[in-house]
Amino acid sequence: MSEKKSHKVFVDGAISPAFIADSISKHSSKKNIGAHSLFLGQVRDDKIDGQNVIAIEYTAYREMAEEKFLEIREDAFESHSIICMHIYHSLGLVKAGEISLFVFTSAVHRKDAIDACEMIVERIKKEVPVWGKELMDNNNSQWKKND
Amino acid sequence: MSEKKSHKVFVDGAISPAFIADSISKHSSKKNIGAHSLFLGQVRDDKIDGQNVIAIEYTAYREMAEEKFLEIREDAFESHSIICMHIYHSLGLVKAGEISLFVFTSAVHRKDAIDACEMIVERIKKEVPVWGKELMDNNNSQWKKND
Amino acid sequence: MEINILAFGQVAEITGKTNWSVPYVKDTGELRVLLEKSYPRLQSIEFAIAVNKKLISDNSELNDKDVVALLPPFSGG
Amino acid sequence: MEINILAFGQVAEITGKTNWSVPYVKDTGELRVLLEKSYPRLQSIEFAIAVNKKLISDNSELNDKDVVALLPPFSGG
Repeated sequence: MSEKKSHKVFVDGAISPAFIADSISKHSSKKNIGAHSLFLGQVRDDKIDGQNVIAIEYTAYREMAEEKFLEIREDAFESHSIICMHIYHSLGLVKAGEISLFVFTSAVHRKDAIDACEMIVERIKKEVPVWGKELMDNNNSQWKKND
Repeated sequence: MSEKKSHKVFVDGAISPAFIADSISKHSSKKNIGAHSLFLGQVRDDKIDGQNVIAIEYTAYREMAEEKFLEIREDAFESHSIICMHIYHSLGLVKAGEISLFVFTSAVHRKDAIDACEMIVERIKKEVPVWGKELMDNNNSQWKKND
Repeated sequence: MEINILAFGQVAEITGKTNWSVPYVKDTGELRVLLEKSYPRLQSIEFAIAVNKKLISDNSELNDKDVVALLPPFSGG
Repeated sequence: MEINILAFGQVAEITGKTNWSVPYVKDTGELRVLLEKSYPRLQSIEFAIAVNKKLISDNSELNDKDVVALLPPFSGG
Protein backbone atom coordinates (compact mmCIF):
# COMPACT_ATOMS: atom_id res chain seq x y z
CA MET A 1 0.00 0.00 0.00
CA SER A 2 2.83 2.46 0.43
CA GLU A 3 2.85 5.18 -2.14
CA LYS A 4 6.42 6.23 -2.61
CA LYS A 5 6.12 7.78 -6.03
CA SER A 6 7.12 11.39 -6.15
CA HIS A 7 4.91 14.28 -7.21
CA LYS A 8 5.28 17.94 -8.10
CA VAL A 9 6.11 19.91 -4.97
CA PHE A 10 6.03 23.48 -6.23
CA VAL A 11 2.69 25.12 -6.75
CA ASP A 12 1.97 28.52 -8.21
CA GLY A 13 0.90 31.00 -5.52
CA ALA A 14 -0.91 30.15 -2.27
CA ILE A 15 -2.05 26.66 -1.26
CA SER A 16 -5.82 26.73 -0.78
CA PRO A 17 -7.78 25.02 2.01
CA ALA A 18 -9.78 23.28 -0.73
CA PHE A 19 -6.58 21.77 -2.10
CA ILE A 20 -5.72 20.52 1.41
CA ALA A 21 -9.22 19.03 1.81
CA ASP A 22 -8.86 17.28 -1.52
CA SER A 23 -5.51 15.88 -0.45
CA ILE A 24 -7.04 14.54 2.80
CA SER A 25 -10.00 13.02 0.91
CA LYS A 26 -7.71 11.02 -1.34
CA HIS A 27 -6.49 9.09 1.70
CA SER A 28 -9.86 7.70 2.74
CA SER A 29 -9.33 4.73 0.45
CA LYS A 30 -6.09 3.84 2.26
CA LYS A 31 -7.77 2.12 5.14
CA ASN A 32 -4.60 0.97 6.86
CA ILE A 33 -3.87 4.61 7.77
CA GLY A 34 -4.63 5.44 11.41
CA ALA A 35 -3.02 8.88 11.73
CA HIS A 36 -2.28 11.91 9.61
CA SER A 37 -0.01 14.75 10.63
CA LEU A 38 -0.23 18.02 8.70
CA PHE A 39 1.94 21.08 8.91
CA LEU A 40 0.86 24.35 7.28
CA GLY A 41 3.11 27.38 6.99
CA GLN A 42 1.11 30.60 6.83
CA VAL A 43 2.51 33.99 5.79
CA ARG A 44 2.62 36.38 8.77
CA ASP A 45 2.01 40.12 8.59
CA ASP A 46 5.10 40.85 10.70
CA LYS A 47 5.76 44.50 11.46
CA ILE A 48 9.21 45.61 10.23
CA ASP A 49 10.29 49.21 10.85
CA GLY A 50 6.66 50.18 11.30
CA GLN A 51 5.59 48.56 8.03
CA ASN A 52 3.51 45.40 7.73
CA VAL A 53 4.47 42.47 5.53
CA ILE A 54 1.62 42.15 3.05
CA ALA A 55 2.99 39.21 1.06
CA ILE A 56 6.01 37.01 0.47
CA GLU A 57 7.37 36.38 -2.99
CA TYR A 58 9.01 32.96 -3.19
CA THR A 59 11.73 31.97 -5.63
CA ALA A 60 13.75 28.75 -5.77
CA TYR A 61 16.66 27.03 -7.42
CA ARG A 62 14.16 24.56 -8.79
CA GLU A 63 16.44 21.78 -10.04
CA MET A 64 18.38 21.60 -6.80
CA ALA A 65 15.24 22.03 -4.67
CA GLU A 66 13.51 19.17 -6.46
CA GLU A 67 16.49 16.88 -5.87
CA LYS A 68 16.49 17.88 -2.21
CA PHE A 69 12.75 17.27 -1.81
CA LEU A 70 13.26 13.81 -3.29
CA GLU A 71 16.14 13.11 -0.91
CA ILE A 72 14.06 14.24 2.09
CA ARG A 73 11.21 12.05 0.83
CA GLU A 74 13.42 8.99 0.56
CA ASP A 75 14.98 9.62 3.97
CA ALA A 76 11.52 9.99 5.53
CA PHE A 77 10.42 6.59 4.21
CA GLU A 78 13.74 5.11 5.33
CA SER A 79 13.67 6.46 8.88
CA HIS A 80 9.94 6.36 9.71
CA SER A 81 7.16 3.80 9.27
CA ILE A 82 4.96 5.98 7.12
CA ILE A 83 2.46 4.94 4.47
CA CYS A 84 2.60 8.11 2.41
CA MET A 85 3.85 11.66 2.47
CA HIS A 86 3.35 14.81 0.42
CA ILE A 87 5.08 18.15 0.32
CA TYR A 88 3.70 21.25 -1.40
CA HIS A 89 5.53 24.58 -1.46
CA SER A 90 4.43 27.84 -3.07
CA LEU A 91 6.41 29.79 -5.62
CA GLY A 92 5.53 33.37 -6.53
CA LEU A 93 3.33 35.64 -4.48
CA VAL A 94 1.58 34.49 -1.29
CA LYS A 95 -0.34 37.07 0.71
CA ALA A 96 -0.31 37.41 4.52
CA GLY A 97 -2.84 34.93 5.94
CA GLU A 98 -2.36 32.52 3.04
CA ILE A 99 -0.58 29.16 3.13
CA SER A 100 2.80 28.62 1.47
CA LEU A 101 3.90 25.23 2.80
CA PHE A 102 1.92 22.03 3.27
CA VAL A 103 3.56 18.87 4.62
CA PHE A 104 1.35 15.80 4.99
CA THR A 105 2.39 12.44 6.45
CA SER A 106 0.26 9.36 7.08
CA ALA A 107 1.02 6.22 9.07
CA VAL A 108 -0.57 3.29 10.86
CA HIS A 109 0.42 4.81 14.22
CA ARG A 110 0.41 8.44 15.28
CA LYS A 111 3.99 8.69 16.49
CA ASP A 112 5.40 7.78 13.07
CA ALA A 113 3.22 10.33 11.28
CA ILE A 114 3.94 13.12 13.80
CA ASP A 115 7.71 12.56 13.98
CA ALA A 116 8.12 12.24 10.21
CA CYS A 117 6.14 15.43 9.59
CA GLU A 118 8.24 17.43 12.03
CA MET A 119 11.50 16.08 10.60
CA ILE A 120 10.43 16.95 7.05
CA VAL A 121 9.44 20.52 8.00
CA GLU A 122 12.78 21.11 9.75
CA ARG A 123 14.74 19.79 6.79
CA ILE A 124 12.78 21.86 4.26
CA LYS A 125 13.48 25.04 6.24
CA LYS A 126 17.20 24.28 6.50
CA GLU A 127 18.13 22.43 3.33
CA VAL A 128 15.93 23.44 0.42
CA PRO A 129 17.06 26.37 -1.76
CA VAL A 130 13.95 28.52 -1.58
CA TRP A 131 13.91 32.22 -0.75
CA GLY A 132 11.13 34.42 0.53
CA LYS A 133 11.14 38.14 -0.09
CA GLU A 134 8.87 39.99 2.32
CA LEU A 135 6.96 42.78 0.65
CA MET A 136 5.80 45.69 2.82
CA ASP A 137 2.82 47.95 2.37
CA ASN A 138 5.06 50.91 1.49
CA ASN A 139 6.65 48.98 -1.39
CA ASN A 140 9.82 48.25 0.59
CA SER A 141 10.98 44.67 0.84
CA GLN A 142 13.44 42.54 2.74
CA TRP A 143 14.69 38.99 2.53
CA LYS A 144 13.02 36.63 4.96
CA LYS A 145 15.20 34.87 7.53
CA ASN A 146 14.31 31.43 8.83
CA ASP A 147 14.60 30.85 12.56
CA MET B 1 -5.64 38.09 19.16
CA SER B 2 -5.67 34.83 21.05
CA GLU B 3 -8.93 33.03 20.86
CA LYS B 4 -9.31 31.06 24.05
CA LYS B 5 -13.04 30.63 24.02
CA SER B 6 -14.15 27.06 24.04
CA HIS B 7 -16.32 25.36 21.42
CA LYS B 8 -18.24 22.15 20.99
CA VAL B 9 -15.79 19.25 20.67
CA PHE B 10 -18.10 16.33 19.92
CA VAL B 11 -19.47 15.99 16.42
CA ASP B 12 -21.97 13.50 15.14
CA GLY B 13 -20.31 10.84 12.97
CA ALA B 14 -17.18 11.35 10.83
CA ILE B 15 -15.29 14.63 10.46
CA SER B 16 -15.29 15.60 6.78
CA PRO B 17 -12.35 17.03 4.81
CA ALA B 18 -14.64 19.97 3.93
CA PHE B 19 -15.09 20.71 7.63
CA ILE B 20 -11.30 20.68 8.06
CA ALA B 21 -10.85 23.01 5.07
CA ASP B 22 -13.42 25.37 6.52
CA SER B 23 -11.61 25.33 9.84
CA ILE B 24 -8.30 26.19 8.10
CA SER B 25 -9.95 28.98 6.07
CA LYS B 26 -11.20 30.69 9.20
CA HIS B 27 -7.59 31.28 10.27
CA SER B 28 -6.56 33.32 7.23
CA SER B 29 -7.76 36.48 8.96
CA LYS B 30 -5.41 35.83 11.89
CA LYS B 31 -2.34 37.16 10.18
CA ASN B 32 0.00 36.78 13.13
CA ILE B 33 -0.19 33.01 12.69
CA GLY B 34 2.90 31.52 11.03
CA ALA B 35 2.33 27.81 11.59
CA HIS B 36 -0.53 25.37 11.93
CA SER B 37 -0.19 21.80 13.13
CA LEU B 38 -3.04 19.38 12.45
CA PHE B 39 -3.54 15.85 13.66
CA LEU B 40 -6.20 13.62 12.11
CA GLY B 41 -7.14 10.23 13.50
CA GLN B 42 -8.51 7.93 10.79
CA VAL B 43 -10.39 4.67 11.44
CA ARG B 44 -8.29 1.66 10.32
CA ASP B 45 -9.68 -1.51 8.80
CA ASP B 46 -7.56 -3.68 11.12
CA LYS B 47 -7.89 -7.42 10.64
CA ILE B 48 -8.98 -9.19 13.84
CA ASP B 49 -9.39 -12.98 13.81
CA GLY B 50 -9.69 -12.87 10.03
CA GLN B 51 -12.40 -10.20 10.09
CA ASN B 52 -11.93 -6.58 9.01
CA VAL B 53 -13.01 -3.63 11.13
CA ILE B 54 -15.58 -1.81 9.02
CA ALA B 55 -16.40 0.97 11.46
CA ILE B 56 -15.93 2.22 15.01
CA GLU B 57 -18.85 3.28 17.16
CA TYR B 58 -17.80 5.96 19.63
CA THR B 59 -19.50 6.65 22.96
CA ALA B 60 -18.41 9.00 25.73
CA TYR B 61 -19.09 10.10 29.25
CA ARG B 62 -19.93 13.50 27.82
CA GLU B 63 -20.00 15.67 30.94
CA MET B 64 -16.65 14.38 32.18
CA ALA B 65 -15.11 14.41 28.69
CA GLU B 66 -16.13 18.02 28.17
CA GLU B 67 -14.53 19.04 31.45
CA LYS B 68 -11.38 17.18 30.47
CA PHE B 69 -11.25 18.78 27.00
CA LEU B 70 -11.52 22.18 28.70
CA GLU B 71 -8.73 21.31 31.12
CA ILE B 72 -6.48 20.14 28.25
CA ARG B 73 -7.32 23.33 26.38
CA GLU B 74 -6.37 25.53 29.33
CA ASP B 75 -3.16 23.59 29.95
CA ALA B 76 -2.20 23.91 26.28
CA PHE B 77 -2.53 27.71 26.39
CA GLU B 78 -0.64 27.74 29.70
CA SER B 79 2.29 25.61 28.56
CA HIS B 80 2.68 26.63 24.90
CA SER B 81 2.74 29.95 23.03
CA ILE B 82 -0.22 29.19 20.81
CA ILE B 83 -2.69 31.60 19.24
CA CYS B 84 -5.58 29.20 18.96
CA MET B 85 -6.49 25.55 19.20
CA HIS B 86 -9.43 23.36 18.32
CA ILE B 87 -10.38 19.79 19.10
CA TYR B 88 -13.12 17.83 17.33
CA HIS B 89 -13.98 14.23 18.20
CA SER B 90 -16.62 12.02 16.64
CA LEU B 91 -19.41 10.29 18.50
CA GLY B 92 -21.49 7.53 16.91
CA LEU B 93 -20.50 5.60 13.82
CA VAL B 94 -17.32 6.35 11.84
CA LYS B 95 -16.45 4.05 8.94
CA ALA B 96 -12.95 2.75 8.13
CA GLY B 97 -11.13 5.43 6.12
CA GLU B 98 -13.08 8.24 7.77
CA ILE B 99 -11.74 10.74 10.31
CA SER B 100 -12.77 10.62 13.98
CA LEU B 101 -10.34 13.05 15.65
CA PHE B 102 -9.14 16.46 14.50
CA VAL B 103 -6.72 18.49 16.63
CA PHE B 104 -5.67 21.88 15.26
CA THR B 105 -3.14 24.26 16.84
CA SER B 106 -1.83 27.56 15.50
CA ALA B 107 1.10 29.69 16.63
CA VAL B 108 3.51 32.39 15.54
CA HIS B 109 6.32 29.82 15.40
CA ARG B 110 6.18 26.22 14.23
CA LYS B 111 7.67 24.59 17.33
CA ASP B 112 4.89 25.87 19.57
CA ALA B 113 2.16 24.67 17.20
CA ILE B 114 3.76 21.25 16.65
CA ASP B 115 4.54 20.54 20.32
CA ALA B 116 1.12 21.70 21.54
CA CYS B 117 -0.66 19.54 18.97
CA GLU B 118 1.26 16.43 19.94
CA MET B 119 0.71 17.05 23.66
CA ILE B 120 -3.03 17.49 23.13
CA VAL B 121 -3.35 14.28 21.08
CA GLU B 122 -1.50 12.26 23.72
CA ARG B 123 -3.67 13.63 26.51
CA ILE B 124 -6.91 13.00 24.62
CA LYS B 125 -5.95 9.36 24.05
CA LYS B 126 -5.05 8.84 27.73
CA GLU B 127 -7.37 11.07 29.72
CA VAL B 128 -10.68 11.57 27.95
CA PRO B 129 -13.51 9.12 28.69
CA VAL B 130 -14.37 8.07 25.16
CA TRP B 131 -14.73 4.49 23.98
CA GLY B 132 -14.50 3.00 20.53
CA LYS B 133 -16.24 -0.25 19.66
CA GLU B 134 -14.77 -1.88 16.58
CA LEU B 135 -17.44 -3.41 14.36
CA MET B 136 -16.41 -6.29 12.08
CA ASP B 137 -17.88 -7.32 8.77
CA ASN B 138 -19.36 -10.51 10.29
CA ASN B 139 -21.31 -8.45 12.88
CA ASN B 140 -18.85 -9.29 15.65
CA SER B 141 -17.39 -6.43 17.64
CA GLN B 142 -14.66 -5.73 20.13
CA TRP B 143 -13.61 -2.81 22.29
CA LYS B 144 -10.78 -0.77 20.84
CA LYS B 145 -7.56 -0.51 22.84
CA ASN B 146 -5.37 2.59 22.65
CA ASP B 147 -1.64 2.04 22.29
CA MET C 1 -28.80 8.10 50.80
CA GLU C 2 -28.68 7.48 47.09
CA ILE C 3 -25.65 6.87 44.89
CA ASN C 4 -26.12 7.28 41.14
CA ILE C 5 -24.17 4.89 38.99
CA LEU C 6 -23.23 5.38 35.34
CA ALA C 7 -21.72 2.55 33.31
CA PHE C 8 -19.88 2.88 30.00
CA GLY C 9 -18.42 0.74 27.25
CA GLN C 10 -17.67 -2.83 28.18
CA VAL C 11 -18.85 -2.29 31.76
CA ALA C 12 -22.30 -1.27 30.50
CA GLU C 13 -22.37 -4.35 28.28
CA ILE C 14 -21.82 -6.53 31.35
CA THR C 15 -24.23 -4.73 33.69
CA GLY C 16 -26.85 -4.48 30.95
CA LYS C 17 -27.74 -0.95 32.04
CA THR C 18 -26.05 2.43 31.86
CA ASN C 19 -27.69 4.38 34.64
CA TRP C 20 -29.14 3.26 37.98
CA SER C 21 -28.97 4.07 41.66
CA VAL C 22 -28.10 2.17 44.79
CA PRO C 23 -28.89 2.95 48.43
CA TYR C 24 -26.23 3.31 51.13
CA VAL C 25 -22.68 2.31 50.16
CA LYS C 26 -19.82 3.37 52.41
CA ASP C 27 -17.08 3.91 49.87
CA THR C 28 -15.90 3.05 46.34
CA GLY C 29 -14.13 -0.09 47.60
CA GLU C 30 -17.38 -1.45 48.98
CA LEU C 31 -19.20 -0.46 45.79
CA ARG C 32 -16.68 -2.35 43.69
CA VAL C 33 -17.18 -5.48 45.82
CA LEU C 34 -20.96 -5.20 45.51
CA LEU C 35 -20.79 -4.72 41.75
CA GLU C 36 -18.43 -7.64 41.24
CA LYS C 37 -20.77 -9.82 43.29
CA SER C 38 -23.79 -8.82 41.18
CA TYR C 39 -21.89 -8.97 37.88
CA PRO C 40 -19.09 -11.54 38.23
CA ARG C 41 -17.81 -10.81 34.68
CA LEU C 42 -16.65 -7.42 35.97
CA GLN C 43 -13.89 -9.28 37.83
CA SER C 44 -12.25 -10.17 34.54
CA ILE C 45 -12.07 -6.67 33.13
CA GLU C 46 -10.28 -3.52 34.12
CA PHE C 47 -12.28 -0.44 35.00
CA ALA C 48 -11.62 2.84 36.77
CA ILE C 49 -14.03 4.80 38.94
CA ALA C 50 -14.85 8.50 38.75
CA VAL C 51 -16.78 10.21 41.52
CA ASN C 52 -18.55 13.36 40.38
CA LYS C 53 -16.47 13.37 37.17
CA LYS C 54 -13.12 13.08 38.97
CA LEU C 55 -11.10 9.91 38.57
CA ILE C 56 -10.22 8.43 41.96
CA SER C 57 -7.27 6.15 42.54
CA ASP C 58 -7.64 5.25 46.24
CA ASN C 59 -10.72 4.09 48.04
CA SER C 60 -13.02 7.12 48.48
CA GLU C 61 -15.91 7.74 50.80
CA LEU C 62 -19.29 8.14 49.09
CA ASN C 63 -21.92 10.72 49.97
CA ASP C 64 -25.59 11.17 49.17
CA LYS C 65 -26.23 12.09 45.51
CA ASP C 66 -22.71 11.27 44.40
CA VAL C 67 -22.44 10.24 40.77
CA VAL C 68 -20.15 7.24 40.38
CA ALA C 69 -19.01 6.38 36.86
CA LEU C 70 -17.56 2.98 35.93
CA LEU C 71 -14.99 3.55 33.22
CA PRO C 72 -13.24 0.86 31.18
CA PRO C 73 -9.90 1.88 29.59
CA PHE C 74 -10.36 4.91 27.34
CA SER C 75 -10.03 4.38 23.60
CA GLY C 76 -10.91 7.66 21.97
CA GLY C 77 -9.22 9.17 18.93
CA MET D 1 36.54 26.05 -20.25
CA GLU D 2 33.26 27.62 -19.26
CA ILE D 3 31.71 27.86 -15.80
CA ASN D 4 27.99 28.63 -15.63
CA ILE D 5 26.90 30.78 -12.73
CA LEU D 6 23.42 31.01 -11.25
CA ALA D 7 22.54 33.66 -8.69
CA PHE D 8 19.52 33.67 -6.39
CA GLY D 9 17.76 35.91 -3.91
CA GLN D 10 19.82 38.69 -2.43
CA VAL D 11 22.90 37.63 -4.40
CA ALA D 12 21.01 38.09 -7.68
CA GLU D 13 19.85 41.51 -6.51
CA ILE D 14 23.49 42.51 -6.02
CA THR D 15 24.86 41.00 -9.23
CA GLY D 16 21.91 42.31 -11.24
CA LYS D 17 21.75 39.05 -13.20
CA THR D 18 20.72 35.48 -12.46
CA ASN D 19 22.56 33.48 -15.07
CA TRP D 20 25.91 34.06 -16.81
CA SER D 21 29.15 32.29 -17.60
CA VAL D 22 32.80 32.94 -16.88
CA PRO D 23 35.91 31.46 -18.56
CA TYR D 24 38.62 29.60 -16.64
CA VAL D 25 38.42 29.69 -12.84
CA LYS D 26 40.53 27.26 -10.85
CA ASP D 27 38.26 26.61 -7.88
CA THR D 28 35.35 27.96 -5.87
CA GLY D 29 37.68 29.95 -3.62
CA GLU D 30 39.05 31.84 -6.60
CA LEU D 31 35.53 32.35 -7.98
CA ARG D 32 34.41 33.85 -4.67
CA VAL D 33 37.34 36.30 -4.74
CA LEU D 34 36.54 37.30 -8.32
CA LEU D 35 32.86 37.80 -7.57
CA GLU D 36 33.53 39.87 -4.48
CA LYS D 37 35.90 42.05 -6.53
CA SER D 38 33.26 42.61 -9.24
CA TYR D 39 30.40 43.02 -6.75
CA PRO D 40 31.83 44.41 -3.50
CA ARG D 41 28.43 44.31 -1.77
CA LEU D 42 28.70 40.51 -1.81
CA GLN D 43 31.36 40.88 0.90
CA SER D 44 28.72 42.06 3.33
CA ILE D 45 26.30 39.18 2.88
CA GLU D 46 26.48 35.51 3.56
CA PHE D 47 26.12 33.08 0.68
CA ALA D 48 26.85 29.39 0.10
CA ILE D 49 28.01 27.77 -3.11
CA ALA D 50 26.60 24.69 -4.82
CA VAL D 51 28.47 22.98 -7.64
CA ASN D 52 26.22 20.94 -9.89
CA LYS D 53 23.43 21.15 -7.33
CA LYS D 54 25.57 19.90 -4.42
CA LEU D 55 26.41 22.28 -1.60
CA ILE D 56 30.15 22.45 -1.05
CA SER D 57 31.73 23.47 2.23
CA ASP D 58 35.47 23.43 1.39
CA ASN D 59 37.20 24.96 -1.56
CA SER D 60 36.41 22.81 -4.64
CA GLU D 61 38.09 22.50 -7.98
CA LEU D 62 35.98 23.62 -10.95
CA ASN D 63 35.70 21.85 -14.27
CA ASP D 64 34.40 22.75 -17.70
CA LYS D 65 30.59 23.09 -17.83
CA ASP D 66 30.20 23.08 -14.06
CA VAL D 67 27.12 24.90 -12.84
CA VAL D 68 27.94 27.03 -9.82
CA ALA D 69 25.00 28.41 -7.84
CA LEU D 70 25.35 31.31 -5.41
CA LEU D 71 22.90 30.71 -2.58
CA PRO D 72 22.02 33.16 0.17
CA PRO D 73 20.56 31.63 3.37
CA PHE D 74 17.45 29.61 2.59
CA SER D 75 14.13 30.97 3.77
CA GLY D 76 11.48 28.67 2.40
CA GLY D 77 8.34 27.55 4.21
